[in-house]
Amino acid sequence: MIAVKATLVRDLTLLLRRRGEVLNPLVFFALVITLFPIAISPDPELLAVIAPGLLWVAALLAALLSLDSLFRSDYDDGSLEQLLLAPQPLAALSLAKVAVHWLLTGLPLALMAPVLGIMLALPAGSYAILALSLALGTASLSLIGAIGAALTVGLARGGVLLSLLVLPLYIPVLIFGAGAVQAAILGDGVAAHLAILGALLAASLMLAPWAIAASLRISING
Amino acid sequence: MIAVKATLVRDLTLLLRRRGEVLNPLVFFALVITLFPIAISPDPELLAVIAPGLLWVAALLAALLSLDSLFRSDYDDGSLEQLLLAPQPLAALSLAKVAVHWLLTGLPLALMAPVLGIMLALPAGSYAILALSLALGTASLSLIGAIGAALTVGLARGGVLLSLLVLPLYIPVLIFGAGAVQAAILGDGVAAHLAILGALLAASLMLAPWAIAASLRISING
Amino acid sequence: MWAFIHKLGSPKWFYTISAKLQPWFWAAAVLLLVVGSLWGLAFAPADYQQGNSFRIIYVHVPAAFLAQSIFISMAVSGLVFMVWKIKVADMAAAVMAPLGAAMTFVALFSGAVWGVPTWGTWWMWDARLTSMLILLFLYLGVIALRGAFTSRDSASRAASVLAMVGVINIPIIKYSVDWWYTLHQPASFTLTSRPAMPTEMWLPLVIMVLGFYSFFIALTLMRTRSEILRREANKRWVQDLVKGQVEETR
Amino acid sequence: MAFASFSEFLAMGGHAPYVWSAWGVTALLLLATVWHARAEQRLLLKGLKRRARRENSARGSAQ
Amino acid sequence: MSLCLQARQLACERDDRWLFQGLDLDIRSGEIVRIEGPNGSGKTSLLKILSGQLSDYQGELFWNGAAMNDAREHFLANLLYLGHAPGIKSGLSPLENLAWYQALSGESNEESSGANGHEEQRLDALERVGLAGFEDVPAGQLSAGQQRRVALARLTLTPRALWVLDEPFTAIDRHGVADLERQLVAHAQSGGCVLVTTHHELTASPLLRRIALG
Amino acid sequence: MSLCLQARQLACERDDRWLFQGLDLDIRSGEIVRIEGPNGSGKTSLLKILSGQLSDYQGELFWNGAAMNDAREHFLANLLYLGHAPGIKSGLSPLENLAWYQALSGESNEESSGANGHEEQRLDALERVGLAGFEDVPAGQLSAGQQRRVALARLTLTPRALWVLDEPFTAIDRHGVADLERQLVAHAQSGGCVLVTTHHELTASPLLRRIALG
Ligand code: HEM
Ligand SMILES: Nc1ncnc2c1ncn2[C@@H]1O[C@H](COP(=O)(O)OP(=O)(O)OP(=O)(O)O)[C@@H](O)[C@H]1O
Ligand SMILES: Nc1ncnc2c1ncn2[C@@H]1O[C@H](COP(=O)(O)OP(=O)(O)OP(=O)(O)O)[C@@H](O)[C@H]1O
Ligand SMILES: [Mg+2]
Ligand SMILES: [Mg+2]
Repeated sequence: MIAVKATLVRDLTLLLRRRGEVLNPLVFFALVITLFPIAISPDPELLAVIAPGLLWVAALLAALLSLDSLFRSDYDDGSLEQLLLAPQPLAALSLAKVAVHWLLTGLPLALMAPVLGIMLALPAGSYAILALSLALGTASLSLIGAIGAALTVGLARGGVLLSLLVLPLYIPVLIFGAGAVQAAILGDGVAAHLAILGALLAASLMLAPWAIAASLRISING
Repeated sequence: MIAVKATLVRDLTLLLRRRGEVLNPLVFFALVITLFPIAISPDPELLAVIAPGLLWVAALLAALLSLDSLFRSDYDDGSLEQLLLAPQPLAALSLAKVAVHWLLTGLPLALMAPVLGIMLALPAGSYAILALSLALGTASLSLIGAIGAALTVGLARGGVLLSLLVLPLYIPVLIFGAGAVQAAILGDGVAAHLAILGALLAASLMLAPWAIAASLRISING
Repeated sequence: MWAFIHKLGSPKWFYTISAKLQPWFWAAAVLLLVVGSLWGLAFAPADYQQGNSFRIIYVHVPAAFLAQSIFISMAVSGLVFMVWKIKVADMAAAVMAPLGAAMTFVALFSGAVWGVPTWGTWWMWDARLTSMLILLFLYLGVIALRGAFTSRDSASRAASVLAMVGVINIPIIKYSVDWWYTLHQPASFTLTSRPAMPTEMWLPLVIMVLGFYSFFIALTLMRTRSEILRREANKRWVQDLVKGQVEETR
Repeated sequence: MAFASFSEFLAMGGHAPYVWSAWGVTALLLLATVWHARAEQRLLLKGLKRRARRENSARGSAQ
Repeated sequence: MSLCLQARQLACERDDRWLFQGLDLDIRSGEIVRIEGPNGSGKTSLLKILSGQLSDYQGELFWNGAAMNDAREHFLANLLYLGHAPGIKSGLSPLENLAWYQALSGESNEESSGANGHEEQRLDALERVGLAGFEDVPAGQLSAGQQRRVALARLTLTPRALWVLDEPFTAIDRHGVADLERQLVAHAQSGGCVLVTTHHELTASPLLRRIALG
Repeated sequence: MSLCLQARQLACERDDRWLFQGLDLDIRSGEIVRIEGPNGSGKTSLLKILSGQLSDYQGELFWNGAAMNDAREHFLANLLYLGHAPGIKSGLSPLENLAWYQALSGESNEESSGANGHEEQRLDALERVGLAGFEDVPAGQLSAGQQRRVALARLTLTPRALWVLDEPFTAIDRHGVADLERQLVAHAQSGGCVLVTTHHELTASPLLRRIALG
């Protein structure tokens, strides 16, 4: 347990030390959202229709891109070797790393999304659901994405390969996440969507740590 | 000149040796494009309206993400130091590296875009312009992006910072690129758009190599 | 000539001369801002169309002007630093960036608030708003890049390069966004097509703009002085200066 | 004077929330930058003085 | 407590070339075992196999008489491995780096008067490797040798019986090398065991045993 | 051709600590200059300043009497620098790595009977550093010492007068070290000059001069 806590603290310190870097996924999120009206059309009526999808895709990409660095620096400087040789269960240690990732990426993304919703003329009344669905969803995304990050950490150009591995797995989360927001706009019940998002999170919490641990072992071996 | 050619050949060999990695940006492009119908709506009429924008944004992101590795491995293994100490002009050598990047990323993206256009119900008649505008545009993107890649190569979590630096600079290219496709759909003249894309490319060709060289020197220093 | 430029760039010289200039700019800033605010808020007549919401102009426009000017000053300082290796220029650039970002934010925020009574929406993808938003991102990029380096020298030079690259791009971005906007949108509301302002409305605006610029100069002088102390803490002249102050207080 | 009374001034002809929030945020940010600059300066000088005093006393005790 | 790492009929093939074949090893408490051989003879590969990082080998491993697969947990709790890469985060200070390793090794806080005692230990360990004064500098700003010294500080920080060290003398200066050699001998004398590769000449010691590869 | 690298009143400050101050250096043809000092004394920093990679210093540099800024091109054309990192691409074979360095050094093809002659040279250079048989293995699969040997092959491949070597003996085995030492002496004797840092003891030679830092 101490080792898990220490890993949590260490990763938090590392990330908070460079406060700018915590902001990066947020800024990326905002930037991508800015690109769409410029590339598509500034017409608010059109934007309102596509806003839930755009927001979810952009948040998903922001979370995805920040994943690449999750294990990379540990791998490069040899800390990962040491993590594997620690007498603690690797699954718990990697869960700590994923938790830090979500706290500093997923959660802020969820909190920031409503502001960007305003800019995309998202209809009123769906803002709370947008934030909630993102908070739940990004937790699953972090867990699932960490498996991909662990598998690609030993490879030179991991970044794009990671997206390739992970994006297909993200699709269920995306469907129910964006679906929840659209349901909120249409006034339908959102409970079902949120329940499924919760179930997805529970399932990934149970399974992902083991997959991450196994993937890390594979990466170190090669 | 020999050194420039050799750098071209070396980088091409390195990338082609891992043929999988050349495909990565393409697969990323395709995956992001499939996310949109899932997140927004499968309605072809709606998709047709937003297709040019979505295609351009997705291609831009794919090009952007592959940039991060442009100088990174050279930095890590010390080759970059050696590149700087070569008696050749650094601007020319870095131009060779950027050219390889475009050949293996921008050009394939441009060639592949029409296929994805079909999936998004892009109206007929704009396919050639889509490919042409992407081919011209991604060349500018590679050049501008390389400045950001050079500035962030020495930094631990360069990936997302790179996006932050580079995306605002990409906006003119995006406007005229997506604009060209939209003009083609509406049957307006596309010559003006393409001419401006060409002008942007010419300007970046003139200025970017020097900025890249200066940035590389800075990164090696710190 | 060279000697003069380098003397100008010497931190010590700058530290002494700025001590003399600083109070004047602070005084001007306070005077202009107070007069301009009172005039603009209480005495200028209400707009015949927008009523009193129009009074937002007195913070909105100065902030928007300043946001753009600061980026240009930052790039010029960067150029001076890169070409003549004048460190004071870089220190000034470093302290300008956060203020510039703040001003950009003020322009965005006041504009967004103003949009509610006039346009009925917080935000729309108007050309000027869009380019202002991009300017904010450019500022954030420069600040983040400077913070990402551990070596101060590299951080300074990287930020200078980025500021210069950015400043070349600002007109290009503005031009293309303008062009894009006219392409897309019927000009339902534009910022520029308002009737010419009467003098009673226009004069306080000029005063506010001047006040904002004085504030910018005063604050930059002050923070550059702090930055000088921070970076030159080990230099002889700083230690002598501090010792002098310590002895005085005894 | 464009307003008849102070309460009218505060009401801003019904636009109070907009005018005052815009002005308020601006004033707040300007004041915050000044406050930050002053705090920064004071902290720096304090540190430098402490150091100078320590060096003084170190030299004093060495003699 | 006597420890014993055994290998039987160990063989490793890389690219159709046998690095070693039929290797029998017995490494016991109180020994310093040095693996020798020219560049590319398979020293690093052997250490990785013995420490359980490389599973691409033939033959069997035993820890205290039990097959390695069954005894892995006990084995890891006794192992300290330092590889070619120092395992030091360049964004963290030496003190923070060591704090993580200390926690990773699973030391409970009760053992030595709470968290404060731990901090003392870390400061001591850093002082012993000559890094007093550099405790709070980001490790990325240290010189090559200083970074390796941070890694070496782990030797005194977390008490482990089996040290597996791959070229520990890299980038270390003359004084540092002498100190480290003394430390290895002391560890072996106090019942630990050391498995080391190096191209440096080690001063002869009755505890030293050589195994030549290639 | 006599070469001369001079430094006058060189000083370098890192984090408010002076690594060296008022350093005067004269490095001439026919000399092996060894920079000595404990870990963190500034050897690497000095080499980086002298080779023009670090611009964060005070003092002046001269190359053959001319200020370094004016003579940079001629200086670079005569310089071979090997740093802590070997500069070898792990995805390319040793042969391909050397081909790039050869082209980077700006050798024109006419000089030696076309591209074929170049290939011969590369094979020779690899053989001389003991890598015959590993020419086409991806460098990432070589051992630590073998990777450094690929970098060392550049010494014989591209004829440069001034060698600046930062810990060239890292990870090299005993034979390799002796070979390399002989090579350094031969280079100095034939009119080149060598600037080297190492914690290895170099065999005494009349050409060797020491400069102590820290
Ligand atoms: C987020 C929203 C807004 C942003 C980012 C914004 C941005 C700007 C900028 C950058 C300028 C300076 C232009 C220059 O340099 O010439 C400006 C000027 C101005 N803005 Fe806004 N604006 C916003 C909303 C509004 C609104 C809602 C109104 C009122 C209807 C308004 C009225 C004006 C006026 C009257 C000027 C001065 C006219 C001129 O100099 O051309 N703005 N704005
Ligand atoms: N990028 C940097 N930023 C700040 N300080 C640095 C940086 N690089 C090195 N230093 C500091 O400069 C000092 C000298 O480092 P340098 O690498 O020159 O030492 P060295 O003599 O080569 O040591 P070694 O024998 O360990 O290689 C170190 O104390 C280190 O802390
Ligand atoms: N990942 C790998 N894949 C394939 N072959 C490898 C790999 N790693 C090492 N080898 C091969 O195994 C051989 C032994 O490598 P190893 O690193 O064990 O040598 P070493 O004895 O440690 O050498 P050094 O003294 O240079 O460190 C080398 O010839 C190398 O080519
Ligand atoms: Mg080895
Ligand atoms: Mg060194």
